[in-house]
Amino acid sequence: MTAYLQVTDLNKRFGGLQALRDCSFTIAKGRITCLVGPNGAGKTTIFNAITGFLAPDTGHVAFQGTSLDGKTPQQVVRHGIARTFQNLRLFADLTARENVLAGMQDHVGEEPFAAIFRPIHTARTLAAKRLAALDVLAHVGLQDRADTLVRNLSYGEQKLLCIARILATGADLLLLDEPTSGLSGAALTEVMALLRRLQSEGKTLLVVEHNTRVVQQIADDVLFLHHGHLLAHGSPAEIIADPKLAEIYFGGAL
Amino acid sequence: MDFLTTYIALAEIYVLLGLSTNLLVGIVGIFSVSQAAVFGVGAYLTAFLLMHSSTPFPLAILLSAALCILLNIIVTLPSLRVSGDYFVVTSFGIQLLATAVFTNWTGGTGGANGLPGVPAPILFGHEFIEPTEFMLLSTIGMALGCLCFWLIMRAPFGALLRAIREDELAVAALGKSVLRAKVSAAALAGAFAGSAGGLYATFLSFIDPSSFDLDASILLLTMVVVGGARTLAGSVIGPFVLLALPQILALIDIPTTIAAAARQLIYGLLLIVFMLFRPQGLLGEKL
Amino acid sequence: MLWLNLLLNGIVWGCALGMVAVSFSLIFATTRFFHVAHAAVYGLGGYITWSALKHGLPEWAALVVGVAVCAAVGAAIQKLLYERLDRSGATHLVILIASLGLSAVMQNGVAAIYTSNILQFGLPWGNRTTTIGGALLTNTQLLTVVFGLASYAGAMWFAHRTVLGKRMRAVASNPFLAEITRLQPRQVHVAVMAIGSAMVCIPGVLVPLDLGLQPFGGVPILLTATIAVIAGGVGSITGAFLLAVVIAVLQNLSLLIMPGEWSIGITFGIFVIFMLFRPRGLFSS
Amino acid sequence: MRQLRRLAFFAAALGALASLPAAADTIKLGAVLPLTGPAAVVGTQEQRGIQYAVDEVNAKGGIAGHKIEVIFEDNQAKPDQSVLLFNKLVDLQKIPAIFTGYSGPSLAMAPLATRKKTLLVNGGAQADALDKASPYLINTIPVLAGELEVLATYLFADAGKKTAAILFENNAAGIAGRDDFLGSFEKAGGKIVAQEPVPFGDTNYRPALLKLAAAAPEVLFVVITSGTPQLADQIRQIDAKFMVAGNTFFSDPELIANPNAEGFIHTQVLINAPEGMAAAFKAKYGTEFDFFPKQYYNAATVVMSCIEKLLKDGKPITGENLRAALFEIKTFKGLTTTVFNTNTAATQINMNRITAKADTTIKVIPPK
Repeated sequence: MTAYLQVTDLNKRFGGLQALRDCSFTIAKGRITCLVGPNGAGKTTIFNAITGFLAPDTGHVAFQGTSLDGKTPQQVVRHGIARTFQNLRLFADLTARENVLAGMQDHVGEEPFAAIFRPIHTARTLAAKRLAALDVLAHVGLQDRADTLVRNLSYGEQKLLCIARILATGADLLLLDEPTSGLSGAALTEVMALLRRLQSEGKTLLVVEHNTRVVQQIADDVLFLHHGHLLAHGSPAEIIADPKLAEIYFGGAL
Repeated sequence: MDFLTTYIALAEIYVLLGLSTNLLVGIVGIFSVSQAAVFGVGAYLTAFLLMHSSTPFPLAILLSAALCILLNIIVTLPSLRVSGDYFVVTSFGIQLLATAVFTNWTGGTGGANGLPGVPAPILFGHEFIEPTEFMLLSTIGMALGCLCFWLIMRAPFGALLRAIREDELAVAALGKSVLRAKVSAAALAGAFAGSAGGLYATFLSFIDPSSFDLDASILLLTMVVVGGARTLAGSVIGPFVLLALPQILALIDIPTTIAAAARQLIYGLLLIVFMLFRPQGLLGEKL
Repeated sequence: MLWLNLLLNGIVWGCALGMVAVSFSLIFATTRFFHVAHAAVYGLGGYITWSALKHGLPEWAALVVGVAVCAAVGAAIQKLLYERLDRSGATHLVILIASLGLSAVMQNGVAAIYTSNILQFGLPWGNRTTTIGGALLTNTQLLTVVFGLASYAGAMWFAHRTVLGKRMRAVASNPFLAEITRLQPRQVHVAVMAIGSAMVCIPGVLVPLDLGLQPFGGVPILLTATIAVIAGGVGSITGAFLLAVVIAVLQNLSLLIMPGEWSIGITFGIFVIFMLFRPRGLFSS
Repeated sequence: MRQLRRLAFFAAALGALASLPAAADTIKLGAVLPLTGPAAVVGTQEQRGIQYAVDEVNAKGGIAGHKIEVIFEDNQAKPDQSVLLFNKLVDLQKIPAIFTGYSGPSLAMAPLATRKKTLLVNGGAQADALDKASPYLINTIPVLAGELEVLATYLFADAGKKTAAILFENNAAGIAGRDDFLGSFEKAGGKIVAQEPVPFGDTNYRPALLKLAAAAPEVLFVVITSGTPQLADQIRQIDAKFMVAGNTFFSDPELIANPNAEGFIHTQVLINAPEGMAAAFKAKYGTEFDFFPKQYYNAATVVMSCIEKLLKDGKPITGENLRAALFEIKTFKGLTTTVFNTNTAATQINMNRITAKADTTIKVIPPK
């Protein structure tokens, strides 16, 4: 049986820095996989390589048996993979609802021809999509903030909106870059509950996560990355129990 | 009142150009200083077709718009590779190149002499020669332009363009083609500029390179900024205000020999004060 | 020896252009404002120096007066206009329009006072010629080369050897970091505007000494200089100066193979294509 | 609501223009000239010429008791502004005659002049296209063709020059000059060995001069509107072996006073200021009574003579009547004798040589 997402022998070099070195792993459908490792381990580089933002020097990425090599970011989204960014990259001058709408695919009137020559059809479908966007927002608990400008949302709300925005793309595999960083208390619990809920709805999640408590609570599998190389692959308990990995993980920081 | 109608007709043509500039600079964030060059190509093509062939006026306008769509896509494409300040100056190079062609390609543009005797528009057998009649055409042109602008801005395309201005990478991550959207916007801006060019040439009946130089491009930017970037209302009010301003300044009584320079000086002062106290323009969003 | 004459002529003109480019480069790299009123400061320098001469000052003193006035005007523009705009969060487009307004004020002010006629300095020594490598160069042209090279060397020394110059480069490379450290970018901006404006006064005097004073004469020169600054790579003084010379030499030598009306167009055409292949300029970091 | 109020403000301001009171006995004329921007170097000189002529007449009590007022409008040499300003003057002020300069703006206004029967008076631009642009466009200065025919014939036949090079300003005036000279000189039997343009307003002629000198012409023909003293300096610098010939633009006091212009020859559309007039002009404006102010002084005199005739005949002062009066009077004796057989004046043309900082006439060609 082919793996849901298969990453094989990725290598990427930036000048003198080997960002990824023979990096291989697979991800199983319907599971939450956490990608951990110290800063600069290459976690975001892997995201960039999978989603087409970065061409690896060598290596392959395949999704549900289809090769993603050489695909552009927008083609990758069409295949059903969407990502968030560590620094959010929300559209700050748009409302929450408009951000979600921007994530939705196959809009009528997303090019000038239909917008100008089929205005009524455009307006009708847009009205429907606006309602659908409200549903997506409700899914992450932001339905009351739909028409608020993003710049006026709290940080926690912005984090939730990032997830809502990629949910709107309809992707099945969600790549979340540090969805809980900078959150605490209720906001943190809320995001963790959301991730669980998404899993129960059939989504597969690959999450870059620093917080070991979060990893323990949500991860089914853990990938441990160091210097661009996959050091270990296992359950959260196994990874955390390994003293060598703990040394690498906390060694630099302490 | 030919003065008033001439003023309105000219302002309406500039509204079309304002929409073109606003779409690129205000909405998508492509800082182009070569819109007057595209405008010029539209004007010269219409003039050429009407003077040297039996092309009917509406077809000439359409052909000008079509050529300018193509041209504007080409001159905007560097923005995909060259970013920020570097693109501004590249676009500036394009403008100077265009001026050189307008001034020296005597066979096509009449060169520095310009092209006199561009025929007035004929539509349904009627010649629109008096400013009052022509104003009808330019009003229709402006109304169509505004309608298009309004329709795209309320459609998902408008939202996409605004999103691109904020973060191209995030747009790509959501499965949208930034290239396609930018090319579409450039095409639309080209169509506005091209048809404005056609109207301009037939209205004045004389064109020369001085209407399509760097000054003209900068005037368009000024119109957009003073009117208000990013909004339809801003693109409409900007040209009307800036074309009226010299006429209003002419009311100030100054000794004759320095009057013109003094009025230009006041114009400059007004721009400065305006930018200090109302940088978002009369009817605009903050840029 | 047409080509040699054209080459020398190009180098001389390139030095004049280079001074404008280097001065604009200092300002642009640090502030990132499209300070189009720089052309008006250039013009002002010439007219002030001309006035000082007509009031009986010796040449060197008149130039000192011009340079001092330009420096003061430059600092004032930064302090009173750009800094205020920047504080209110104005975009570069808004600053550009304000700068255009300022140009209109300064150039038309000059035109109202001095008329639009072409004024001559009328210094006989300026037109005396010396033979160099088979070509005749005037004293003004020789002086332009000397001042051009000195300005370039001075700018390099300033940027790399002085404390203020180092602060300037730090502000240029990372304005945000400069803000939170103690580099005080706003002070640096004022200083750089004063220095750049003082510097542009020199070609502002030398070029009109040769070619006559015109209120709007600075605009075409600044346009070409801006292209040199960008094509050279923002922040690179060497790039700005070198490209200015290259552009001037190319425009001159192009006459060997084509009629002069196309030389400007071809130069800008080459520039546009060049930018597509090196989108961040020649000497980009 | 605020938008409406703003619009209302502008409408009111524009409306206010219409209702400016006019003194009952004042006759208003218009002028649409480039008064700011790069072209102002010529436009403001033209303005001073008109103003000087009008002030002179008004100081003597006006024309039959009527003061003359000229409303100057600044078109920055742009055609669209010219059309707008033309309509403004004709519509709001009922102006019967408008002075214009520069061929582009004049050509842009010409069709309007025909439709509105408003006299357009051009005293400076000499492009051939102006000759037949409109029955209402009157050129008080001959188009270049006639003048340059005189020059070309003189150079070939009298001065014995067989090869020539051309340095021209890259605008309508310069291009017309090049074409006319080229035609006439080759017709006379000479050969044009090189031609180079310079951008308007650019006084760095060196690259073009170097290239032209390399073609080793016997004579260099120059047609540039301003910056001739700088040209003389730069020609001297390259140690040129050729003769330098120009058209009437060489009648610039600053050029004539320049020692480097020694030996330049040029045609001159004859125009002479009486003793003291040039000095009075300079005292008033601080600038020389140059070629362009003289031409526009003359143009203003022509128009005012027509007004005088209409007043005497008791006819209303309209563009149509002014035009009729012009052809009735036909010969005007202002600063020079100006004859109108067609829309374009014929005047005496002199061949001059600049020697010892003075302009000396070497040949006289009377008006046709």
